[in-house]
Amino acid sequence: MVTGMPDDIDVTVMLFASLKEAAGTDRLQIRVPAATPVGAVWAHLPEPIRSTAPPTALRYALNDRWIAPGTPMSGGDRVALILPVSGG
Amino acid sequence: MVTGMPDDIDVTVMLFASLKEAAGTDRLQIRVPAATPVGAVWAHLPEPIRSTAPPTALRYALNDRWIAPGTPMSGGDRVALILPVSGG
Amino acid sequence: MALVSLRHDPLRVDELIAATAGPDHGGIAVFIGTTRRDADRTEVVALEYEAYEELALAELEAVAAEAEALGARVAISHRLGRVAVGEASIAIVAAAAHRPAAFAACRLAIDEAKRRAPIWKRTVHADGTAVWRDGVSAPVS
Amino acid sequence: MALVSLRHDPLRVDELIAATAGPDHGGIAVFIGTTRRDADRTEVVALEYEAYEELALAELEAVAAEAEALGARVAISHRLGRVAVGEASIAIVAAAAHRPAAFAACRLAIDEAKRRAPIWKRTVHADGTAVWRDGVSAPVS
Repeated sequence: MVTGMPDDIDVTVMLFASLKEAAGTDRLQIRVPAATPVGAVWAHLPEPIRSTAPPTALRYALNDRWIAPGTPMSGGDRVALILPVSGG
Repeated sequence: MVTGMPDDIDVTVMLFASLKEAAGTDRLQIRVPAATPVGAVWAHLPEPIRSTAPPTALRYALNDRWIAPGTPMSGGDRVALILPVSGG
Repeated sequence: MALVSLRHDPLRVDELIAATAGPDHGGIAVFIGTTRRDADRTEVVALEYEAYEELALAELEAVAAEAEALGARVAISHRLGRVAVGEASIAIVAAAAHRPAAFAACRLAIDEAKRRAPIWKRTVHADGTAVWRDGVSAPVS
Repeated sequence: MALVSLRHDPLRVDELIAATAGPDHGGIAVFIGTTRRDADRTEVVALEYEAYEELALAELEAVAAEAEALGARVAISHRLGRVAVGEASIAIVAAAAHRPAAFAACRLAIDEAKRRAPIWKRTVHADGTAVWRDGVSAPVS
């Protein structure tokens, strides 16, 4: 599927910690086919991130809620990539 | 044995909490035969305390250290009667 | 500040924390015991604490040393005299490299301090009555 | 004061205690997490915390609610940005009628907050290097 098709959607990807540092930004706008699952976002990150394997412990949030990677996205969604946490 | 004999000793009894309140004082001077055990102090307390049975959980300190009731006292000793505690 | 103290004025938790602080501590566990309104029959307005001070200090120092053997730096402060509802009667701080040791030391210290230190309280009720908690006037609780 | 907060300035444990206080509480358990000098190779001079703030607040509120189900009133505050050695990055207060519930709620809250809240730190070393603890740059610890 080619970007720019009528059924493509724009979503925001939120990045934190070393992902934010690697991307040089905390937010990316990407265009993906409608209903693309949350778990497919990694392949749309900028190089060199997309060429590395996503961390196995990566989790996702959609519009500020935890979500399973198979959940389809809609236009205007905010997807957050959550690396293993280290707060406290 | 009669008080005032040459082998009598003077000891201080320290009272706390309801014992102090019942005695109306926190310190009593008593004269007892030399080597009287700590555990015998109760019988030398003023009335009406001495007429009641000593609490089964009563413990003793001699000169600011915990001590077994059979320990003999010497002149000038300070004996404390320790009721079940409720600090904290 | 001494790591173990008996005070007749309000406890200062911040001072206890400062006294135990160190760059190799990652976790500080604190316990603060406060006067509870309680009320079996009549409402409690305050607790009044009295100590056999010399032995209480020695016993609290022994308790602190036992708690420190779990790998923490421990401070204990107990208030004496009248402690109104909501105010603190005892504060314990345990600082350690990691939180399991801090929690374990704090818990041991409060449990043993309550069990062993020769300190007594009496409950002062809204109706003016007061009852010693020393096993004679009323059970220890 | 909100019972759950993210702050860019020093944590105020006294405010958290005041926020959870009540006349029916007899025990308050507090945990304070502080930056530890640590040092595998080079000394740590600070930790820098970053959060996914919206979700972190929601997750900390969920953690506080779970801890409160143990019978306590719970407040959680996490600091963001740079936290120097000895300073506090997280403070948790659990107030309850008796100390077992206070300790249990406090321990659950810190364990779950560390495990679940989307917050990350990087260690800033004396030699100027900094390493994210997020499973990518370095293991989470």
